[in-house]
Amino acid sequence: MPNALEAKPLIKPVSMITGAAWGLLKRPTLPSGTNGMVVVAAGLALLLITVALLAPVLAPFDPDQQKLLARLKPPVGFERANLTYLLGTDQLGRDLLSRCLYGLRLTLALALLGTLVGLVIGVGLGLAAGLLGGVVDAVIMGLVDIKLSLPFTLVALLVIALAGTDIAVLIGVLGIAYWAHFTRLVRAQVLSLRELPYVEAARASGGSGWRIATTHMLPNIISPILVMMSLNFSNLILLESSLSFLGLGVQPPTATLGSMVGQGRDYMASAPWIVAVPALLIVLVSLAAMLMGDFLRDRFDVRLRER
Amino acid sequence: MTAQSMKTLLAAALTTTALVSSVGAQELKVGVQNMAPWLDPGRDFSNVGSQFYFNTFDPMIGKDHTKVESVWEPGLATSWKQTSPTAIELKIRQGVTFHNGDPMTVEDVVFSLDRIINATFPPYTVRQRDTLPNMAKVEAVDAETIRVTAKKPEPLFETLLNVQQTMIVPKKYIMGLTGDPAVAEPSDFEAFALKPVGTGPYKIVEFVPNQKLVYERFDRFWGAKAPFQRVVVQRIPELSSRITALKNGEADLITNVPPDQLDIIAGDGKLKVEGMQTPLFHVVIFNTQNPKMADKRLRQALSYAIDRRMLNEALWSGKAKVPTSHTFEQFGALYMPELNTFEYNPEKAKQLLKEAGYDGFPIRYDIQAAYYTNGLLAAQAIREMWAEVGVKMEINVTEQWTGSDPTMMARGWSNPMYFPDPAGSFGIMWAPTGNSATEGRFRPDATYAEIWDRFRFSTDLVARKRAFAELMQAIKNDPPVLPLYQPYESYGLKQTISWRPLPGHIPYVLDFRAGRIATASN
Amino acid sequence: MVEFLVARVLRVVVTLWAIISLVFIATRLTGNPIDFLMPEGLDAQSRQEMIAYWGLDRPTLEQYLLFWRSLMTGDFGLGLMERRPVAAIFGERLGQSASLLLATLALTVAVGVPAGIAAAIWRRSIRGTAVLVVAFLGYAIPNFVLAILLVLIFSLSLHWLPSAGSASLTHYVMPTIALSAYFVAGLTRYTRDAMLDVLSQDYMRTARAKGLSEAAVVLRHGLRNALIPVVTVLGLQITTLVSGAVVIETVFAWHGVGDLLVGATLRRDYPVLQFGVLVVAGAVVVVNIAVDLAYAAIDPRVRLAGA
Amino acid sequence: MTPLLAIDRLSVDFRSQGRPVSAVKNLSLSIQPGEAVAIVGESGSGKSVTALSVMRLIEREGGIISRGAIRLRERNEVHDLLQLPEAQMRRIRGNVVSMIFQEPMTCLNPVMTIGQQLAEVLMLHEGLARGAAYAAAQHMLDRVRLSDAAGRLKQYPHELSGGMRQRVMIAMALLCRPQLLIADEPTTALDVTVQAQILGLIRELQRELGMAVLFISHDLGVVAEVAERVVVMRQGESIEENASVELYARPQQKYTKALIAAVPRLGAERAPETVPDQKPVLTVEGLVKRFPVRKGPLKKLVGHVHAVENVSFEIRAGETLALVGESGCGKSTTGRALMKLIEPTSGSITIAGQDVTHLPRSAMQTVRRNVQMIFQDPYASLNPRLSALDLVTEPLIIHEPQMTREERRARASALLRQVGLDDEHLDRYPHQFSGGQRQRLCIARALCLKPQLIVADEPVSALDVSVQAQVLDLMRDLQRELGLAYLFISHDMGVVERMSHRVAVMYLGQIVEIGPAGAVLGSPRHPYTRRLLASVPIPDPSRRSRAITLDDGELPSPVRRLGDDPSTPPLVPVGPAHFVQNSSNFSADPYTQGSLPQPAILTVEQCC
Repeated sequence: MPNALEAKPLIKPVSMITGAAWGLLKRPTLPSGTNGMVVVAAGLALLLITVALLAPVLAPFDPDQQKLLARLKPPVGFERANLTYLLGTDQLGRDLLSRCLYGLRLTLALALLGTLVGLVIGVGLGLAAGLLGGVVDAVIMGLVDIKLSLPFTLVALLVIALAGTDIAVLIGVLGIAYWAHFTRLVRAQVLSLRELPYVEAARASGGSGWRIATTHMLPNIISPILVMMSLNFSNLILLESSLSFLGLGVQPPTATLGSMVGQGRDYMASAPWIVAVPALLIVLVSLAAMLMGDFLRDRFDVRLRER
Repeated sequence: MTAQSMKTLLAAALTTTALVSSVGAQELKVGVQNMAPWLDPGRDFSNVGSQFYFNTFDPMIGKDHTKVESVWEPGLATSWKQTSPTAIELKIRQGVTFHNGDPMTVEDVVFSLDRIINATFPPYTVRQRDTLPNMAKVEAVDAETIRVTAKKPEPLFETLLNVQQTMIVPKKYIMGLTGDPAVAEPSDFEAFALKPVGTGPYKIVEFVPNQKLVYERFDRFWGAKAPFQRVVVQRIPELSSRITALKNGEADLITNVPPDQLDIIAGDGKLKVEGMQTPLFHVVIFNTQNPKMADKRLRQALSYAIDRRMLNEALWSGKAKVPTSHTFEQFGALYMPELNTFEYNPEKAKQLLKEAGYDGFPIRYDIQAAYYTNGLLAAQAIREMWAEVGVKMEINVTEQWTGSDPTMMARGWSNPMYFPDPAGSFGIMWAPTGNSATEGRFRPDATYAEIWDRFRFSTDLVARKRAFAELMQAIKNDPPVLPLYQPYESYGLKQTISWRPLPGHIPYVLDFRAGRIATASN
Repeated sequence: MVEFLVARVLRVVVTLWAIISLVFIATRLTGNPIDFLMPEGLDAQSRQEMIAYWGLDRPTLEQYLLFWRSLMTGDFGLGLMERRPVAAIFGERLGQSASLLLATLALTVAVGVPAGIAAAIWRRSIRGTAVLVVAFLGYAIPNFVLAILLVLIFSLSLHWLPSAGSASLTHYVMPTIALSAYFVAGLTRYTRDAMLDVLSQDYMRTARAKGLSEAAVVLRHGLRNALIPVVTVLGLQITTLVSGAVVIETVFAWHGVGDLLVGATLRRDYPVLQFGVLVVAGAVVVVNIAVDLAYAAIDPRVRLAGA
Repeated sequence: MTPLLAIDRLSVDFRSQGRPVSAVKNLSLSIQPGEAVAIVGESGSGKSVTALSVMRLIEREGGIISRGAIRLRERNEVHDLLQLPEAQMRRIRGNVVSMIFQEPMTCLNPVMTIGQQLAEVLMLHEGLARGAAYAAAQHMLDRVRLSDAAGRLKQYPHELSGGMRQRVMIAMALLCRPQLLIADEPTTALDVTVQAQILGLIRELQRELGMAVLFISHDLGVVAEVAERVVVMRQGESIEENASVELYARPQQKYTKALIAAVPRLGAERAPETVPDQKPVLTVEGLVKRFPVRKGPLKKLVGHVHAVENVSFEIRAGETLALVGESGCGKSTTGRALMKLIEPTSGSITIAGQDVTHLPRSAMQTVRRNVQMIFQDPYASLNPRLSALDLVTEPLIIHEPQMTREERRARASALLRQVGLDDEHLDRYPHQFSGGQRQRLCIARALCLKPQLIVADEPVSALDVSVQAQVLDLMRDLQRELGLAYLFISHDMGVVERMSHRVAVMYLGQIVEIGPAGAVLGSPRHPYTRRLLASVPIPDPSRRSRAITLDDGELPSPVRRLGDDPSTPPLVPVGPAHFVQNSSNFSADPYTQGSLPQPAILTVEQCC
């Protein structure tokens, strides 16, 4: 009969992986009472993704198509509104609803791909540092030091200056924004997992380094990685908008939520709807991402599932 | 935080009791989009710096800036007379004092002009080439007279002795700034640009590069005393913040208000908007030497495809001016709106494209993100207009000057009027020795050069007019440039302040001299 | 302690060297400053003369060696744009940036830590969820949107606060809030999780078993333990803070380093950029050492070892 | 006489997935002033819940006191603690009733000095000023016989050993001279010699101060040492209560009998007979393992942790050699070195006739078939993400990759049956097993390749006594069936006695005594062995009167300066196959000179 006290040892392996890294992963934890919130977030995430995928179907107009004489029309319900444009038009007379839909789509894609790039680089280096140790570890951690001492804005500026403002470059830029976080996380996890009896048991059984890394380590750091991915995802959404603020985001006229907000910010007083809807979408997306990360962790963490 | 900055902070906290202070007649607060990195009228050519020089420096020959056309007035020269087609003699004003207390002498004047005309300091050399290439030397005739000699006959002596680049600076002060006080070293000029001293009605008491400029009334100014005891110019780059600063009383006057925002200011009973079609063209330039852009029919088509009236309606609420040719009203007799160099004709554009065999390759259009008001918006609108005739444009937002980049295809740019003559606007940019030609994106032929010489150095006005018309025809035929419009430059200010931009100035000048600005008595 | 510092400084020197070299090379690959500093264009000959005047016509390697030589003598060169010693340029702005960052840090800690504690203590109630949701929102809004929103509300509409500049303490209010929002959110989450971790520790039960009041238990016994991970996180936020400051400085016309650095990068103002990177990386290093010292001060188990 | 504490029909529930689960059911219990009462039970029996209910701390852990009363007499007043407002309750905690806990390592606040943590209590309850509180605290530390009390006040918990910390905990609990001390498994986490010290201390202080003690333990042996009356709890209920002498002599309930039977009784059970001579499966010669201690930015080598120092022994097929000693003595390091989980510094290891000392990793594959390992913590030694099937057959995946999944499944099901589990367990994950079952899984995994030798590192120390017995029985059965040899690493003398043919006692990295189990445990020759055996609690209250004459000393540190290598006196025979190290090395303290502080741990690990 499990009671709370007896259940305690179940958490032991978790607390053994304490260390600051694990602490960090636990950060986005929500109180158990907020399960409802997570459900809402999951629904929201699903809705946003669906809407984004269906953008070409849902959007009434080409997102880049201008109607210069119908500039700055407010959304339906306001004075001067034009019923053709449900959410109004922007500074070039483009349909905001269509731009929001396509912008959401591209933003999600950028953040996702950026996250994946960061993930691949970060996890790879983290595993290498943690498993190989020695000089490799020193060099990788040196790179991490460098990365963490440079303000990212500067790095982004330089990379864009070097490689141009292609979408692919932008994804790369977003990708290198947080690789070091993954690296540190994975390395710390590997180092603490390495001491765990079951890893030791696998070594005692003669398991190769590769097998230990893939079978015993990776699956056990997936949940922290997932949580960090979700955090990362929402950070990238914000980062993309910051880059747009500095004029470094995606090239006009292509719409992303960030570029819509960044380029529309001058109109916040005179035509606030230009910024309001994409800004709201940014908030929703990043909120949903953070909450989803939490949800995913609970979902995938075998240890936590039945508690 | 250092103890010092802590102290400053506390002091600031104690002194700021009222957040929203009223306009004291003694102080004017100005919010600008950009502040200059240094201030030296002689080497400056930028839209940012030109805002600030007129309050602090004087040229030899003055001008009535309320008039559109050039009406010369005595400046630091009380009188002048052209002694030959290549020489002019000027009597310098007596009793003029620099802000540092030194009297202005003929030495200073010669030094000021000579530092440009016979420049050794590279930043001055640049200006010598684009503004004063025809000047040969400057010398003191006696203690009150100087003589300027030109290489070829010079029809524009007055104009050139009025430009910002020939404003008078103190010789002794500059030479004494660094190193040997008897020699003008480059470091002297660099130091001067951070601690500028002139003869104008306002002296600069504080200058924080890229951030802040404080003028104070100069009581020993030779002319009418400045209306304000203090003028504080503060950089507020973000538009929303700049407008807010005005509405919030943190600024009495703000610059660079795009047309879309005018209603917000005009709708406030305490505020108003002033503006003017500024003598500057936003232009599209082409790299005629890029193999892809070599066919002049392609460039003609791109020019015909842009509906500039539409751009004006949409982006400038119709307030900007769509030109027919590369010409400004300020040119006076040389203003030639009758030339029909640039026009909108999409059908013709399509036809030309067909003739040129345009195969749909994308045209890269370089543009800075925020340097030109509405620049990025215009680029996107032009993209649509080109698309209408079947041309694909890729916008490339970059802070880099790509004018000398062989891969450049098209680019947004501006052609300001540096001085009121076609030579001071079109000429600076498109002369056979101008930067467009030397940077290699514009290759005028010998005929063009010959027409140019006729235009530039004829002392006969009619000959100059005719030559300019020929130049425009050449441009129309093989276009390297397309003026979009003269932007309507707007300023937001308090109702209580009477000030407006004057047509006689070059673009962006903030003229706070006596008679040009006043506060209502409240 | 001395050993710790020596080891740290050694590592720092290597890191800084790598960073500066990277920046040096990257900037020189991305175009000539002349093309960024003279947007109005130049005739070809003048262009060459200006390049020569700025010393940029010399071979890159020579420039690189020269740069290090002058660095050794404490000469950091002249900014290309402002034409004055970069040390002076930074001297003018460092105080401004530092005071804004300190204010932000202070506000972040002053709000984030109590909010985190509250969220931990109220983890099962709606109040705790509310604290977290507010924190999440601060996290999810792009900071320039928040900044402009603040300006529009508190300056434009209410006329309560000045919108631009840094002349008085009231000028600090909005930039500090706008810059803090993201970090408060982060810190709240970190503190909450650290506190939750601490709340379940055995020594907290011991403290209660002594008869201590709940406040004494949480604040005296819990807080200091919870601060350990929190301090680490704060240290890591410092570069992010500099990046975030760029945007905030622009909106509030703040004469700070962030604005300078972005400008210098955009214009390829090498000397300013190089010095700036050095300053920021140096600051990061100093902060990290400070964090380690604080860490050691908070946690007696930590011994500063040469690492 | 009114009891000091009367628990009256107490019921405590926990909410698990929305359903209430009772942890304590209808428990009644009383304690007279000055009386020592013990609650005994295995994990989950509700004993700790009861203790925390008395302190009214159980609500914080999620418990709900659903029924009953807990009456505490304070002078002439009787409070029902369950009705008392929190403020009143706080006055009682640490003052009238105080409590010490199982884990002295984690129960002290790591960032406060000992002095702060002690003085705090006095300042709170007695209103003492700082100075006075510190003086009183120092006095109390003297009282619990902690050396250098004045210096300790300024130290932090991590600077003290486990035993010292438990002394601090006791001092803290006794500062206000409570009427009742609740001791919840106070010695479970301690080494046996330290346990004996602490038990002695509690007994002595109880007598001196005349306080009542509620002693909570899973270990009937420990309980026998302190309690006058024993309550046996099972699944939240009290099933038997009696004076301890009576209870041990004549247990009424079957469960109580089983519990008593499960306790190893040193000397009571005959060691298993020696097995006929076989070829040695494992031979260890002069094994040395040293860990470098480095300091400074250049990581200068300044000394070594002498974890294993010149250890030699052999194990024959079908034989169990126990490696006993206290924490830090090098027994686990020896085991890990044999497995080549760490590289030995010197010496030689021969497994099944093959010298593996310097075998490269790749060549270890075949050797590993012959030797497998079982770890202490069955919770941590199973990858939580693999099913029982994958866990048990993991060695097969490594060593016989050609095997199909069906074959592995068949093998796994056979293995599970062999260790007493069913096929239905195959697809379960570790968290769905109990501790004992998990250890069975670990054993199944170790058996998978049919090894000749299993290194079992504290295989039962994390398990309840009753489960311990089952696992030990299983291991012995398997040994008989399969002719396995065990290297059985343990600190628990009772378990060792039950399992092993031969015993090797380790102290500071060296084997100080080795020989047949009966001889070593029955007539120990080395003073350390004697001390170890004397410390083992005896589950017979009638024999409690024996004086524990242990000093309060601490184990010396195995860290030594560079060049200051310890001497390893040879083992001399004292009986048939019974060898002992010259004990002069032990009595003299060779470490005062060469001792270094603990290696500076690489701290300030940067995290993201």
